[in-house]
Amino acid sequence: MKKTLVISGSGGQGVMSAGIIIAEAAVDSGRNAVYLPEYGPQQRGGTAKCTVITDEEEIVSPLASKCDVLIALNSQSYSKFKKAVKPGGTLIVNSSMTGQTENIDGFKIINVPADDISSSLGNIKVSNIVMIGALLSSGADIIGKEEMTKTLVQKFSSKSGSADINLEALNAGINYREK
Amino acid sequence: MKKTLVISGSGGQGVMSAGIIIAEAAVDSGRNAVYLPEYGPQQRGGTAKCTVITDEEEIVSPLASKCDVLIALNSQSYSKFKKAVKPGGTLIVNSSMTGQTENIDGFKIINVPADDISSSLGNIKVSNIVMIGALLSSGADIIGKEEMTKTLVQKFSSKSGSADINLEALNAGINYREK
Amino acid sequence: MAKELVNGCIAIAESAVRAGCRFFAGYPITPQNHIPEYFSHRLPEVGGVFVQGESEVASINMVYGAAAGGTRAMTSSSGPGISLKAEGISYLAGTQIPAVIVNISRGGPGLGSIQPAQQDYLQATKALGHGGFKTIVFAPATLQEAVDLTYSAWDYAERDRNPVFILMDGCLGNMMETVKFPEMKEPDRNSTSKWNLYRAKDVKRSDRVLSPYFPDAILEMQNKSRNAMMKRWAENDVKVEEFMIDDAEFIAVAYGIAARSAKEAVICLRKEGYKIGLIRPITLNPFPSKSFNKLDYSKVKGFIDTELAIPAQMRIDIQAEVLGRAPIYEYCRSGGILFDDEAVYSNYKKIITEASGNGI
Amino acid sequence: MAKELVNGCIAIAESAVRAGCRFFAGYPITPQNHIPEYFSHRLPEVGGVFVQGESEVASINMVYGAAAGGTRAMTSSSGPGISLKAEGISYLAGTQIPAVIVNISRGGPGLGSIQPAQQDYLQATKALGHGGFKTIVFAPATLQEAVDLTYSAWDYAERDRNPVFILMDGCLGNMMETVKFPEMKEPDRNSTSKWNLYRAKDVKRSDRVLSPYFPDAILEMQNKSRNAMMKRWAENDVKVEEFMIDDAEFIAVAYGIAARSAKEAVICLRKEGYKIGLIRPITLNPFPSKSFNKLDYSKVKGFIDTELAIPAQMRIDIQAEVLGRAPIYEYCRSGGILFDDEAVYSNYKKIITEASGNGI
Amino acid sequence: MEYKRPDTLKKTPSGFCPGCMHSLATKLIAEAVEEAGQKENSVHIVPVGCATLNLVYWQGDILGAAHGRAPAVATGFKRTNPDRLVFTYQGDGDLAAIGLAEIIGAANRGENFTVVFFNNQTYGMTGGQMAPTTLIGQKTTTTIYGRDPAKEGYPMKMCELLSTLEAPVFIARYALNTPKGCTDAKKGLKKAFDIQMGKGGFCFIELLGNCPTNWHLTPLETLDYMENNTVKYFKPGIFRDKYKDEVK
Amino acid sequence: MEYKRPDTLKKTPSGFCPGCMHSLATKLIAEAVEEAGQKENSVHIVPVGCATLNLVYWQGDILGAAHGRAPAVATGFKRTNPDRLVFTYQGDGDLAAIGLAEIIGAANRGENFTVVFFNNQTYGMTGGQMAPTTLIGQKTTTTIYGRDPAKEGYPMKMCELLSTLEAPVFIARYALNTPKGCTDAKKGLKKAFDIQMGKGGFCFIELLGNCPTNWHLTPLETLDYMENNTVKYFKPGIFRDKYKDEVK
Amino acid sequence: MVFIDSNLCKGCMFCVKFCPKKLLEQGSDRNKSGYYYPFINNPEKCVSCCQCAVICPEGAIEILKEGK
Amino acid sequence: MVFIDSNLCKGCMFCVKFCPKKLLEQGSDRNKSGYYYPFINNPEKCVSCCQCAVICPEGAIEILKEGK
Ligand SMILES: Cc1ncc(C[n+]2csc(CCOP(=O)(O)OP(=O)(O)O)c2C)c(N)n1
Ligand SMILES: Cc1ncc(C[n+]2csc(CCOP(=O)(O)OP(=O)(O)O)c2C)c(N)n1
Ligand code: SF4
Ligand code: SF4
Ligand code: SF4
Ligand code: SF4
Ligand code: SF4
Ligand code: SF4
Ligand SMILES: [Mg+2]
Ligand SMILES: [Mg+2]
Repeated sequence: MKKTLVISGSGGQGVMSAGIIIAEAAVDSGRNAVYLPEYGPQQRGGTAKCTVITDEEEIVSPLASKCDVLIALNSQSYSKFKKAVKPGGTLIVNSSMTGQTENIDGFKIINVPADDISSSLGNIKVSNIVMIGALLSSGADIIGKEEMTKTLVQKFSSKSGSADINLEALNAGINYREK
Repeated sequence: MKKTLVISGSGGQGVMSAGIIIAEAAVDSGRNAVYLPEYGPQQRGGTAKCTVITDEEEIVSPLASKCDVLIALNSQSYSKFKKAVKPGGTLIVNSSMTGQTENIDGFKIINVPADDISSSLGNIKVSNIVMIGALLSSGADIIGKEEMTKTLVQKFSSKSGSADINLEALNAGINYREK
Repeated sequence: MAKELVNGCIAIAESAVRAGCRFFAGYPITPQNHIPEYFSHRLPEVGGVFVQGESEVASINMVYGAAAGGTRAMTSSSGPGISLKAEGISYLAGTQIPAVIVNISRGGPGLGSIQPAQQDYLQATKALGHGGFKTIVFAPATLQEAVDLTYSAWDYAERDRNPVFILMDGCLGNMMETVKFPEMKEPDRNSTSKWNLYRAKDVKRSDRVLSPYFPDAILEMQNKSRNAMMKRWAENDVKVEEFMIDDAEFIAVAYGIAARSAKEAVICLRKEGYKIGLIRPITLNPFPSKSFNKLDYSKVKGFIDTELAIPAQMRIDIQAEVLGRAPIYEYCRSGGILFDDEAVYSNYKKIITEASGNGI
Repeated sequence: MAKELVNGCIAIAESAVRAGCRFFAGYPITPQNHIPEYFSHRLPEVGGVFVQGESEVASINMVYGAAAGGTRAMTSSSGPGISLKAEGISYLAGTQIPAVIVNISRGGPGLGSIQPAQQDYLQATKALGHGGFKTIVFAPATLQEAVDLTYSAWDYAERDRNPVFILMDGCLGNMMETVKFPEMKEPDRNSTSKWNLYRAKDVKRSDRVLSPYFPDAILEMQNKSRNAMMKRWAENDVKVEEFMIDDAEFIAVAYGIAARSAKEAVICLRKEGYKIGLIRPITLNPFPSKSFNKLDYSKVKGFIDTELAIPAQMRIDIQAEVLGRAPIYEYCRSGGILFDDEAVYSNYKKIITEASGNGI
Repeated sequence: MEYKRPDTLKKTPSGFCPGCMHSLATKLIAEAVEEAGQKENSVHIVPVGCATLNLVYWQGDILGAAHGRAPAVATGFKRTNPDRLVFTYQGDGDLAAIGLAEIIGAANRGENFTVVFFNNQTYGMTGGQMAPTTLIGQKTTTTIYGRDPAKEGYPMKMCELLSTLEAPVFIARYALNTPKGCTDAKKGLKKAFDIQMGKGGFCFIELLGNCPTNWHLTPLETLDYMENNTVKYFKPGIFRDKYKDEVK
Repeated sequence: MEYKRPDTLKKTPSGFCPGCMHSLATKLIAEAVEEAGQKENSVHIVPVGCATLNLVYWQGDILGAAHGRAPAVATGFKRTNPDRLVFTYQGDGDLAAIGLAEIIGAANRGENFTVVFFNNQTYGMTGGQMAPTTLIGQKTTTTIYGRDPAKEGYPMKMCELLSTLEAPVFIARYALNTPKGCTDAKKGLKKAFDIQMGKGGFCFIELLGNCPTNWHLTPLETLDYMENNTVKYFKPGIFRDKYKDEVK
Repeated sequence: MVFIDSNLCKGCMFCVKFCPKKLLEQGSDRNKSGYYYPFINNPEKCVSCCQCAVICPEGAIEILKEGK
Repeated sequence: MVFIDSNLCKGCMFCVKFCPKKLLEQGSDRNKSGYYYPFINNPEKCVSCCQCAVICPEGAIEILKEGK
């Protein structure tokens, strides 16, 4: 089934690389995927956003109006894109940046203190991977845990050591349960 | 009546300036005139050509196919453009360059040793004016003697002295009779 | 004022001066050299500025700078040089700075030839540069028309805050013909003071931003307003000569120098009883739609697109107006070869005879 | 070979390398930077040459030089940079040197925006530069198509001794999608040795002249042969996707990224019973005339020109094919704003409903 | 001593990245414009590059030029507005690559405006490609193994190049990686503006800057990098000073 | 001594005007190409200018470039044909105005081809407008009262300008108004070609020439004019000679 | 007196590096844009040398005479 | 031996000017293109210095050893 994911945050939070990894994982596991970045004139600051669409079928258009899942890495992105989530969709929020977000009727909202988790792992730059972990256990049927893990291992196996922190971050995200 | 004159020679023989003077004289005397130069990539060498059209009426097109009169300042131009003269038209030829040209049935051919005449006046550069003189007395109804003289006087009156040689050249051309 | 015998380049340049043009930047290229040469001594006489740019690219951008300050400014070139100005012209449109650009056109593509041709019609009317803007395009056929159109060009440009383009071939650009010049207008930068960067002595500060860059939503809005502007052009600004088209069965369509040969041919053929007329777009953009749409297509047997361009370029515009209601024939030369009146006449005759013979 | 997830720029660049492209010169500009960046390290790996030109003008002329030697060569840019290449592209056409030029397009005119748009359709199809030449213009809608079209581009270019242009917007240029790359072709300069300046070791001398300048009569001949070439394109080289047009009453016309939204909308509307189809030109030039001419106009109630361009640009081509046999509607966005599928769908629906309501 | 933020900047954060010396350069220009008493009279001509972001940061008349063409735009503007203080503020890609002809043309004509050249050794706005001024061995997205002089030539020294021309009256280079460099730079800018409004003549001020984002260094790291690399190759100094004793 | 007309010229009159040193320069290049043993191996890249006329005069591989872009065209060609002898032959309008960015770009990259620069201080082909190298006070069709440095700046000295760059290996200027100047020029050309086919590197040879037609002087008068004016401002000499002791 | 407009700051820490008195220090609060801005310790030790203000790219620091 | 290919000549007279022996002189005949070309007086006085040939723009002059 066609599934649409939007990831957003500020420049430097790893929005784009998160999107690419997810698209890669989908492709590695035999599905079609489109990754669609948005870009602006400023290299830093402002809002970074990308869309990932996965489907078993051919993906006709990558210009989806609404998404099934939103991963918001900061407050601005959350408020900017929450309207773009389809009714019944999932919003995964970096609560380290937004604080605990309120429930919205008809949506599934998952708060993940990704920055806190990643900092505790020793590298705030893997917040994006923590969020991917949260996506895997969110019930949103975008990407499977094994698929993702395989791709991550493959991707980071060359750079010695870094597989560990990325995998750790992924698992931390998977295993995080809102209190 | 619409009259078309073609002047041709090699670069440096004063083809263009002769054309402009004739057009100016026509305009000075109240007619319409178009002067149409042709140009090429080389600054010297090759054939220079221009067309002058005069008419009492508005001149609709300046792209006449045939001319009433051809003034040819050298052999190449003569052979290149003689075909462009209308039946019954006039060909005025610089015989200093071409030698005496043969008669062609149905055309009026006037041989004028313009270079010899102008040299004898002390400046070979006024050959073009000599040819204009010949045009005036050729019977071709393009421009009147007085009109031409007036324009020439006006044009060269500023540069002291040169009115003389130009006028002399004009008169020499007017008065030249083939032997 | 008396009529003067001038060449086409000078007709344009002097008329520009009289229209209040006080800045010209350009780069030599045949067959338009008389334009910069004339401006180089004429502009200082009237307090204006002539700069010989280091290139066409520099020149169009100098014009952009001068025009941004509200000065009526112009540049001119031919073929290759017009291509080099493409980005700059697009910037004039994008930043909404009015200026006038002249193309004295020659054979192409590439270096092509330096003799006259009309190979730049599509460039002039469809895409002077990137980004989908257009300009009003004037195509004079006589030097008097060149004078008059040039004289009015900045009025249109400033009204629209959009460049105006004059497309004239090297034949008109270098031939001499009599013209009557209009009166000298005094430059008035205050008339565009709503947006320009010129500051009269009494204004203290303005903090004006003339930006070529826009956030997407604003750019879309501007694109829409450009669209609306083009619709207004089509409504209000069409200039066309319609010659004997009322009862015409065949209609020549031609502009610029080509139209003069075409008209001569029409006159001759009319004398022989052929029902032929001429539509001569004076504005190539906006194209004279109405002239085509008011025709009685039960009578019209064909159009003859007559261009100094191969392949024919105006054809697509004719086609989009004629909409299949009559066939479109072509008589074209190019490469720097000019028409000759007789050939146009005899080709028209041939087209008419064959078309009529075929019972069309 | 396995499918790979790549972005549009790399799809084109890698495919070019496999097609035997061994020279690239370019200058940075968003949104096509991945193309030069990729070539900069990829070309040396295969014995090719990457040069970062000092400008777009220099880059296109470097390509001209490399291609004159028979090397498959490419450049790419966007909006302003394409305008700056106008003269050089015209020279490629004039001197008859095959090369490939890519435009990853963005909003305009002027600096415009750096977000995706389709504002360069008329420039690409009507006038990439002065002189009335045209090129084949490919407009891929998927990255696989980008790969395939790029791979074939030089075959067309060399066949015709004419540049080939690829027009793809910044959305396709930067999104990632899976593609299957074709096999690596070995460059073969001998295949173009009839005209190129490359000299194999055994050839002693050639005295080849590759000139952009021509005397008028020869230039006219060349213009005629370019005309004939374009007619051959129209006959043989059209690529088009026709989607559900057989019984369609409404036909969306769209290319590139816009066509993907359009197709999505067509699929949705078909599910609801609307008789709508899509014509997607893959070659914008030659335009797919036959797709329009084979339609049964007693059934067709309208076309919907769907572009990321304001004003609509492809419209004139549609108009010249439809010839008034059905109305042409428009749904366009621009400035860097992309379509969203739902909006396309609902606008189509609205257009259909209103048009049908009006009894058209 | 006192220090006040110049009014000629809007009171909002600039659009530049953290630690980017574009902000710093812009601020110094603003200060020099104000000290020269030209706050209301200045016209800022921005190029295409990160400097374009000044269109929304600078408070005053401002005109956006096409990439590389600011000196041509300034020529057109200044020649028709000789009483205004006109300056361009251009990046190294803009001025030393695509705009080479325009900068040399304007300098050679001795146009009476000021060019401020921000040299950060990369194409910042487009994501860090090699610039004409990129140092030997410096890695960029189009020289991933480092700039190789055998293929890409040498970093261009614009002050040195322009100093071979007759017309320019003041040519100087400053480095912005220390407060002292900034203070000197401001003096140079002020002098250039004074010359423009007084004796007249073409002035060229090069400011050595950074691009933390595309150098992939923190702002603080760029300071050391500049000290150890940039400033060693591009030597700060005054290359031409025609009015040395007349305009301070 | 013997002197034979080089085969690399067609045995027809050139397209240049009487007394134009374009013919002379072309002849000297032909001789140098032949002496360097590169008759069959050379590729001549012509600009737009009167030099374009060489397209029908030169006997050998020849490629016409757009106005000012010959160095870019040569870059593309030479990089993909490193074994060929490649040279451009450009006029002063072509090289020092519209083509400034391309000549500096190529010189700065140290491209391994040779640029021959024909400096006749005017735009010959377009009818005698001011060129970047037009002398102060010289009358042209766009400076009818003479070039005024206050408005048009100073004649550009390209050898001097390019000598500030690191990469070029040989830069020299010769005047063609005497047999001696011609002989020296030919030696310089030969040396440049030898460098190109040997050690490699960017060589730049400026040839001072005339334009009798647009100077409105007879051919003989141009010789004196050059001696008294051109050669005084543009000093012949060798500006860079990296392989001084290695390549003669 | 050193005034730091925290909302203009982008956390580059140039000011911290160049204060000859080492009075400035990165804080742990973020401003509106998310940057950690500096604060001054012992402001009375400030000699108003303006080094911090001069080098601040954003013009976020002003040094004013007391009482202004 | 001095050979002048008169049809290549354009009459600039550079050769005349630079012959150290003053052997060359403008003739009064025109060639095919209409130019007056030079001729040599007293060819036996020629010292084969090649000055005339070197400066001839058109390559119209060749100096060959006797008997060639
Ligand atoms: C004609 C053109 N070419 C390319 C670009 C893309 N572009 C935008 S900014 C830039 C260069 C930026 O580098 P630089 O001038 O050094 O400025 P910086 O961002 O480093 O300050 C380029 C190439 C453009 N906008 N227009
Ligand atoms: C882009 C472009 N601009 C202008 C021209 C017109 N043009 C032809 S030759 C030339 C200049 C000739 O001057 P120069 O380079 O000095 O050569 P010369 O004829 O003096 O040898 C110019 C401007 C052109 N062909 N293309
Ligand atoms: S990309 Fe570089 S130059 Fe541009 S604002 Fe960021 S740090 Fe500054
Ligand atoms: S115009 Fe001048 S440069 Fe050109 S061929 Fe004639 S004399 Fe030589
Ligand atoms: S003014 Fe000087 S002493 Fe005071 S905080 Fe700033 S740098 Fe430190
Ligand atoms: S220098 Fe300015 S921007 Fe940088 S940390 Fe200090 S106050 Fe903030
Ligand atoms: S070779 Fe020398 S001596 Fe003989 S004719 Fe020529 S210049 Fe005179
Ligand atoms: S130098 Fe050559 S061209 Fe000139 S006159 Fe002598 S032979 Fe003729
Ligand atoms: Mg930079
Ligand atoms: Mg010249």
